[in-house]
Amino acid sequence: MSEQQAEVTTDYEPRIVAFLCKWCSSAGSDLAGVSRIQYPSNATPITVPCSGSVSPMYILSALKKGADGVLVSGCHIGDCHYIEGNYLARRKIHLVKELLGFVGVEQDRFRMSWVSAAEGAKYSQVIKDFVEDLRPLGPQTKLKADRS
Amino acid sequence: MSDNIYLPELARIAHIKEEIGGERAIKTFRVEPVEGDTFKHECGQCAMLSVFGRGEMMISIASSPLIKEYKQFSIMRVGRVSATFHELEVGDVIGIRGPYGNSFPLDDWKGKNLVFIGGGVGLAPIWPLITTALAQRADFKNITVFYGARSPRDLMYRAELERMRGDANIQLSVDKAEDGWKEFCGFVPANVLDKKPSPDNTIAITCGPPIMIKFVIENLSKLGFKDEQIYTTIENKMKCGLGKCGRCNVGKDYVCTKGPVYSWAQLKELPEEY
Amino acid sequence: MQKILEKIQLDAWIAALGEWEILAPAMEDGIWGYHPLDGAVRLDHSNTTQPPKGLSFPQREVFFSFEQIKGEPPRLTQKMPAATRRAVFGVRPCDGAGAVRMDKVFSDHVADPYYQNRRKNLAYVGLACNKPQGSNCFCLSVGGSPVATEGMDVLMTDLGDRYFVTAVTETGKALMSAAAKVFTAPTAADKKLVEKTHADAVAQPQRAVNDVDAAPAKLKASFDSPLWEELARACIGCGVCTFLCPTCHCFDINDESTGSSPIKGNRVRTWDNCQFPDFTMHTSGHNPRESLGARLRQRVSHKFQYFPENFGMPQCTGCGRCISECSVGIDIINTVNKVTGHVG
Amino acid sequence: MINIQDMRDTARDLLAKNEVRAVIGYRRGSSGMNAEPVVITDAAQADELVWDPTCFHNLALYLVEDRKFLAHTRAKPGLPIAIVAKGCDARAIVVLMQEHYFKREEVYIIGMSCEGTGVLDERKLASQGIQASNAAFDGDDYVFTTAQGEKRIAAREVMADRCLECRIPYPREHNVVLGEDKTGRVLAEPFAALKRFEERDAAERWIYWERQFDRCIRCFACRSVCPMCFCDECVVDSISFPVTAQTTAEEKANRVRWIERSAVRSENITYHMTRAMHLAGRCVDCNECERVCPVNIPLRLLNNKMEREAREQFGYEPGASIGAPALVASFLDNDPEKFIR
Amino acid sequence: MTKKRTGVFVCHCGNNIAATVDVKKVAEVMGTEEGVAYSQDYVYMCSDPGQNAVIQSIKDNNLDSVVISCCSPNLHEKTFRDNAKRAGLNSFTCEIANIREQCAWVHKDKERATEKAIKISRSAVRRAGRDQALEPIAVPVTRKVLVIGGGIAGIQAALDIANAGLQVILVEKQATIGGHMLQLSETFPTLDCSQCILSPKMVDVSRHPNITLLTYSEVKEVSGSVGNFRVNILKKPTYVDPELCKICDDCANVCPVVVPNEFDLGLTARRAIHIPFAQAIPASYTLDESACLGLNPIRCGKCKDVCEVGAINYDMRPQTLIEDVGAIVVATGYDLYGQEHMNELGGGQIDDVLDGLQFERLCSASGATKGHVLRPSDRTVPKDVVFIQCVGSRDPANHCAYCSKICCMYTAKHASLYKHHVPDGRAYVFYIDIRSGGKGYEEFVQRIMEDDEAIYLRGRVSKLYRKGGKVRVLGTDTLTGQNVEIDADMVVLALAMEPSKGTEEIAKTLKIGRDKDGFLAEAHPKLKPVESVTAGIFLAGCAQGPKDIPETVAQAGAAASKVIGLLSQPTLSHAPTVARVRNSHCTGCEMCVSACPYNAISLENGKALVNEVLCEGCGSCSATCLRAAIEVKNATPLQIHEMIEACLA
Ligand SMILES: Cc1cc2nc3c(=O)[nH]c(=O)nc-3n(C[C@H](O)[C@H](O)[C@H](O)COP(=O)(O)OP(=O)(O)OC[C@H]3O[C@@H](n4cnc5c(N)ncnc54)[C@H](O)[C@@H]3O)c2cc1C
Ligand SMILES: Cc1cc2nc3c(=O)[nH]c(=O)nc-3n(C[C@H](O)[C@H](O)[C@H](O)COP(=O)(O)OP(=O)(O)OC[C@H]3O[C@@H](n4cnc5c(N)ncnc54)[C@H](O)[C@@H]3O)c2cc1C
Ligand code: SF4
Ligand code: SF4
Ligand code: SF4
Ligand code: SF4
Ligand code: SF4
Ligand code: SF4
Repeated sequence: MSEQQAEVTTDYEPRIVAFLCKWCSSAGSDLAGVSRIQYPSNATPITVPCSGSVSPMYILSALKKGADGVLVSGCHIGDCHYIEGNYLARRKIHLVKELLGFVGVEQDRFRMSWVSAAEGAKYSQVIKDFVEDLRPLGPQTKLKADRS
Repeated sequence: MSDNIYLPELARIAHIKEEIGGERAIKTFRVEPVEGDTFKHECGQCAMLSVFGRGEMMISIASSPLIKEYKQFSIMRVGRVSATFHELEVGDVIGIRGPYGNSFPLDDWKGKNLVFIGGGVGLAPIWPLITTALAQRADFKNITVFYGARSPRDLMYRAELERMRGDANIQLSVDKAEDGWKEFCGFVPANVLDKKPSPDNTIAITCGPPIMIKFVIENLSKLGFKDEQIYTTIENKMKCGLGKCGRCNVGKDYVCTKGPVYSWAQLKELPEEY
Repeated sequence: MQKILEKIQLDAWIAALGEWEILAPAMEDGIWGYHPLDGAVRLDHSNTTQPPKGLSFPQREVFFSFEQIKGEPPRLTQKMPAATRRAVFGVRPCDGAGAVRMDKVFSDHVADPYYQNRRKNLAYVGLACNKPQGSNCFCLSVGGSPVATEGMDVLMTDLGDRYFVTAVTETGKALMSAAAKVFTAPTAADKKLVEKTHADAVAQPQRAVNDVDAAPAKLKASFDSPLWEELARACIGCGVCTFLCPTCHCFDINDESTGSSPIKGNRVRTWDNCQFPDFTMHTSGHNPRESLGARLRQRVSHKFQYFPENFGMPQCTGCGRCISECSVGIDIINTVNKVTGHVG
Repeated sequence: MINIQDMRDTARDLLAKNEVRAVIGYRRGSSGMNAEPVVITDAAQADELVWDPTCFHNLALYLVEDRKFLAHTRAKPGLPIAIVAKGCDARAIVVLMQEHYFKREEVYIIGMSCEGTGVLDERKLASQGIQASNAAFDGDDYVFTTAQGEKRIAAREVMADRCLECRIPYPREHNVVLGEDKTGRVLAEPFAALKRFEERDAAERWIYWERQFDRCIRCFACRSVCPMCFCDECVVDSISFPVTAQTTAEEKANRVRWIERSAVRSENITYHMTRAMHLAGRCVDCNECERVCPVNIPLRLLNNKMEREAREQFGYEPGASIGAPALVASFLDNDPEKFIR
Repeated sequence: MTKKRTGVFVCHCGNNIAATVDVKKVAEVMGTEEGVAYSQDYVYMCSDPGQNAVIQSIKDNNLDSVVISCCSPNLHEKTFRDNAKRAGLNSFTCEIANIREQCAWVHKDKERATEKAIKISRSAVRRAGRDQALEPIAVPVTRKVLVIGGGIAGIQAALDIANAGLQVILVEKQATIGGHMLQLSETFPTLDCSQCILSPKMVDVSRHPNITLLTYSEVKEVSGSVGNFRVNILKKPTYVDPELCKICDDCANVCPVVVPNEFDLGLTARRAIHIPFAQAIPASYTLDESACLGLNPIRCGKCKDVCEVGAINYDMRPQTLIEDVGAIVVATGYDLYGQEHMNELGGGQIDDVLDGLQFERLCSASGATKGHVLRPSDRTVPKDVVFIQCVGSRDPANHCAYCSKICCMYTAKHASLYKHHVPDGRAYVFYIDIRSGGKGYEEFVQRIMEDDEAIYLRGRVSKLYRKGGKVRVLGTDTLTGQNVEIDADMVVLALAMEPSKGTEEIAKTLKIGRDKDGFLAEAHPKLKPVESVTAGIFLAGCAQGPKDIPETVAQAGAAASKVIGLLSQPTLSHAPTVARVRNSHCTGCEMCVSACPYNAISLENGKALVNEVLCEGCGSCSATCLRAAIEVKNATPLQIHEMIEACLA
């Protein structure tokens, strides 16, 4: 049904939960701030120690609570503050993404990026792109819990 | 009260008293209806309390039916809902539905000696009975209260018990003594055996951890108490309180409706699934 | 009221039941179930995987919703099920008997408003079993019958090209009266045929629980039997047997809510079952029915001892679902027979 | 072909010589044609054991049950326990050992080679309209006893899909093994159903899964039957919460409620997604979960999806080696990352 | 227990936040949030009055936790946590909601920015609500230091640390310490003799009472963490007892095996038993096992026979030493980018095309030609020598992307050295730019150009190949736009520096990161240039990036002072946000054990056990555990779960 809804809800603003690792991506988003690079306000960041600490449960949980998109962002491979946390994340998140896509949840609702502390501009671009890619998909209703 | 048996009344916490601290803390809550009068209850009955968003739990009503203004509950902090209760403050509003279960046949016991034996938070379910009996002191003969806990710090209703001393024979005990402890040191069943209450024209009411109850009953039997003279309550997991959800089921009884009060004679007839 | 309905008239009858939502058996993804009618009714189903109990006792029932704004008393909004009248076609006699048992539970002591509200709007149009629906049917041995009217509003019997239709309750009469034209009066031959069909149905071989009447006493005597653990050894403690049972009614009540302010949510009833390991586990960790054996004993004893003690009838209607659907072959007939067989 | 007597003799010997404390195997069930799991402790019971196309149960589950029982009673295992295991069952046992659920020496594996004839898919048999009271292996066929007499069907016609696709129908890990190693005898292309399913587009896939997930009644049979689902408390709910003397009120009060008990789509899908994730690299495709589901939810598709990802993207084979690290607890430097921005 | 009395303090940050976020509204909405007992906004929360207000409110309202909605936690988390502590709270129950960098500064729409600020703050309230009071973990330290690599960087660091009174273990994989500096002839810009300034330091190392020197050794395994590392060192056998060896050269004289001498970069030969060079430290011969005929008196045994003091022992075996140290300095240096990569420049096949180090050996008095510049092919004095800069550097498409930094300088030095040796020779230098930042460096280059008349040609060499006895060099002079063709007698390539061989392995062993070029990564490019990403491990010298000797020495000194500072404390404080196991859930599957990058988890009685000192709190374990049996304190799944909810409410 979400396809139809997308057409009617023109002023739809996707809601994104962004899990940012503390050392790179969160710092990268700080740099975007310091550099005053503007980007849409759709993503609410949650700082986690490392992208490797993002359990698949977090992602499912965010979608269940109604997130239209979920971003996991960490340090570039080789730069992980915790050495190999992002390697573990990469594998786990690959699986989650594949699985969600498999059951027909739009894969574009879920994104992973490597953003270093020096990549403020990249962070803002990731968010911009994500928001743009989410817009045509409309609100996420597939996994969203109905609490009525 | 609404017809909907699952819909709780709202009640406001009027008073909170911290009985015991530590890992298994106990707090006593007084709750008053937000509007109008609340339900009437009898000694031994319980009520389903809820914190909205966290769930419900079954708790014995620890105040005497003679008190109309509020109901009292002593709650041990053990899990999801009870822990939430321990975080509440005076003025917070909770849900309450009840009363559930049967009650102690106190009226039938008039003219008899009463021996109460409680351990830990198990004093709460028999507390209304003790206070009601004392309020009608003349109707009963000797009233003895055995009560024990792990240490002096773990004894609940301490001040109230002290105040009762004139009217009742209060026998306190602790598992492990500390400096200044003058009363019995040892487990509750041992204290009972030590003080040897007489079974003549006496009813014994016990409540506490299952293992304590087991030994109390054993010792009472040794002292000559008959199965019909011993009363206790059993607490099985309950969800509805209405004899439907199936959890508290022991044999053909749904404890929430047929119990929680049983004489030992009745209990012996049930399968041991409590 | 006894009538004849030509099979081709079945749709006409249903068409006349405009105020009713009609549910009928349909095969979806390889399993039979009751679904809102979509097209023509064909009552050629074997028994459904799930009994119709979910229609009166749904897997999820919202009792009320709450909203708690900080500093204000919570606001509760009761959620009663909508009063749509629903007629279920093709209900088998064992499931009719199941409804009778559910009715007892949800009206005994105090009436359950949610159940009652759904139930009073529900009509069962049953279909007699001319032959057992599966190899594990045993309704006869538990006081039922493949042609029983217990729990039904209407019972139909398949007579080849016609149904012999009997109204059992007032609701049933009303259902039939709504389309009086489509029914005809039965002839003497029809009556004879239906009698014969019923007699044949009852004569069909079935599996059987031995001496159901003696079961309560025997089970009571066998409470401590080591057989329970032995028989439960393969049980995996899943919920299939009870979730599919037409009479199992245990449930859980939980709050489903948001954690943030304002706290909003629902108090919800969901199915639960005595075979789950934590069903009776106290918060302390003490579990009165810890082992699989104790849990199997509870399920079987509830059906063949406790329920009979309370309501004078077994809580098993012989539909055989728990046997056929159990993945490891736990067999209630075998269990009762084995356990009771050991006491004189 | 395996001589059933060999299996019985093995079991009898082990028990008689006091080498094991019990044997987990199959016996005739009391209803219908299916075998049922049994745990025998007496050599005299060995003759109860059967081996036929209805031995589909993954008995590794009972090793888990046994371990839980021992933990509960605080008993020392003492002698090892023996288990009759097919190829997939043996792989499940390997995964359990990978995860230190028990040690190799605590289990005596009586391996059963499927010899390429696998086990039966009851639904396929039912769709052929056959109602049987007994099933037996015979060469490449199954022989059924029906009311109309004996019926012989080529095994591959009614064999479980997973058996048709099985690459190693042989228990590599074993103490003894019966039957020939027919590894390489793959009767159908692996992941065939998955491949077919993936040809649908995302919208179609969702329509399909939505209907499946809506149907789940959360009886949890799929979880209960899975030997890999051995956790005392499943993260997705509070069923069987392992309360011990050490469990604090804090822990009990602060359980995360990832999903609610209501069997509604959002909760069901979260349950199944989580379960699929948790089985990635652990599921050995015994397909018990799908078999036991009373409402026919095609769980194998989900598990196969994860299995194929693990194999093709990470070169990971579940249940291949006791010493291997878990799929999600390890990585390769060149794991795919094209999806990352 | 959840915190019931959280205070929320929303900062205007002057107009920085207030311009785009309606701070009053944020504070107001937070006031209606469950668990919030107090909320206010203030113009500058971090100012003295602001901080005092926080302290006062904590006391007045009996708050049990605080959330400050302000700038990035990187700026003021510490400030506010200290503040909370001063007010009597545990500092870990103070959380920062970043509504400046992550919100006010990057959005314009006030309404939507306010909405987002509310979500961020609310989510912080939920986190704070379940924050545990934590105390930093005190870790006793081992006052001993491991220095890996005995180049000038390692030597300098070892000496500085040892002089401060700490014990040092210096591990060098070669048979002698000294590193590349030992191979240099003279050093720019002062042109003093490399060995003359290095040798005394090497001797100091060997004699220092606080330094244990382990040459011919490698670090195999490192476990533990800052303050308490445990290292596993493999000491390879030299088959010669350094205590007994008199460095008489008798053994080498009888050794029948001749192999290229790596110290002279193959320009000379040595025997299987050899000393890298005369002043090697330790002063002892080494038997090269791979070249020796068999370590067996039956096969050969000549050296053993001839050694009068009996220093040679064929039965020496590799030794594994286990040492506990409190800190580690990594100074594993560099190697030159291989000539073989430079196909267009001969690919290492032309014997008169040398790399910079080979040229150093040619110029060195102790080198192949005893300091005479002779070309390798025919030992004649080259008259036309072409020096090519930036070989392999600054070429992201084909080779190394970075600038090797020192080649401009050493090429100038080479041109100069050549001109001093062969005054009538012609030195051509192909360059792209001249980068001569450094004290006296620019002057040095100018001097070479002007006084020594080196011919500097701006441009690249496109090709060189052998042409008769010469090497033909084809290039362009981009200044004139002319093609240049030189028939050179010798060509010297200023090859890029790359991390020394084995850097990848050592980085893995130490669990420290590398940068995109493979050099060891510093924790922060500006503020932590000598720290690695792993606490307690420091970097010095070219292992971290190309640099010259003065810079190397400076960094080594800096690393030493960091180490000394670190180990001057009796205990170290370790962040308490470490993993904790919920025992009743743990099944002992060991998934967390393999996931943990720090080997911080072991299994005890079938349950995971976290070594809190080793745990860095990354949470990899927690995301891997299927049973949610392990979680990082104050970043628990329950907290994240509630934060997610708060973000979406
Ligand atoms: C008749 C009777 C009288 C009693 N009187 C007293 C008394 O006077 N004082 C006293 O202290 N105790 C008393 N008790 C015991 C008391 O009922 C229990 O201690 C209480 O129910 C514990 O509830 P809890 O929520 O704290 O524990 P929990 O075990 O944490 O939770 C209880 C319920 O919450 C739900 N729940 C919790 N977590 C989850 C989850 N993750 N997912 C789904 N559901 C969840 C479950 O449905 C569970 O049944 C009495 C019990 C009975 C039966
Ligand atoms: C051709 C050339 C000319 C130069 N001329 C000058 C000059 O004139 N002036 C100037 O200032 N700079 C000059 N330099 C730069 C100078 O060589 C370096 O700055 C300096 O040598 C760096 O020292 P280091 O200790 O970091 O590295 P290195 O000298 O490379 O020392 C590293 C040491 O670590 C050892 N090692 C490596 N890995 C391990 C391991 N895993 N375990 C144990 N030991 C290990 C190596 O064996 C080596 O001994 C020149 C460089 C080149 C290439
Ligand atoms: S009897 Fe069968 S269906 Fe019932 S719980 Fe046990 S295994 Fe499941
Ligand atoms: S048990 Fe079988 S025969 Fe009996 S009513 Fe049910 S389906 Fe029909
Ligand atoms: S998928 Fe099937 S077996 Fe699993 S819980 Fe749902 S209905 Fe039960
Ligand atoms: S997930 Fe299903 S197929 Fe896989 S191991 Fe578990 S039961 Fe077997
Ligand atoms: S991953 Fe989880 S269950 Fe396994 S050992 Fe670690 S904490 Fe225990
Ligand atoms: S948080 Fe877990 S994985 Fe990370 S260092 Fe600590 S124990 Fe290891």
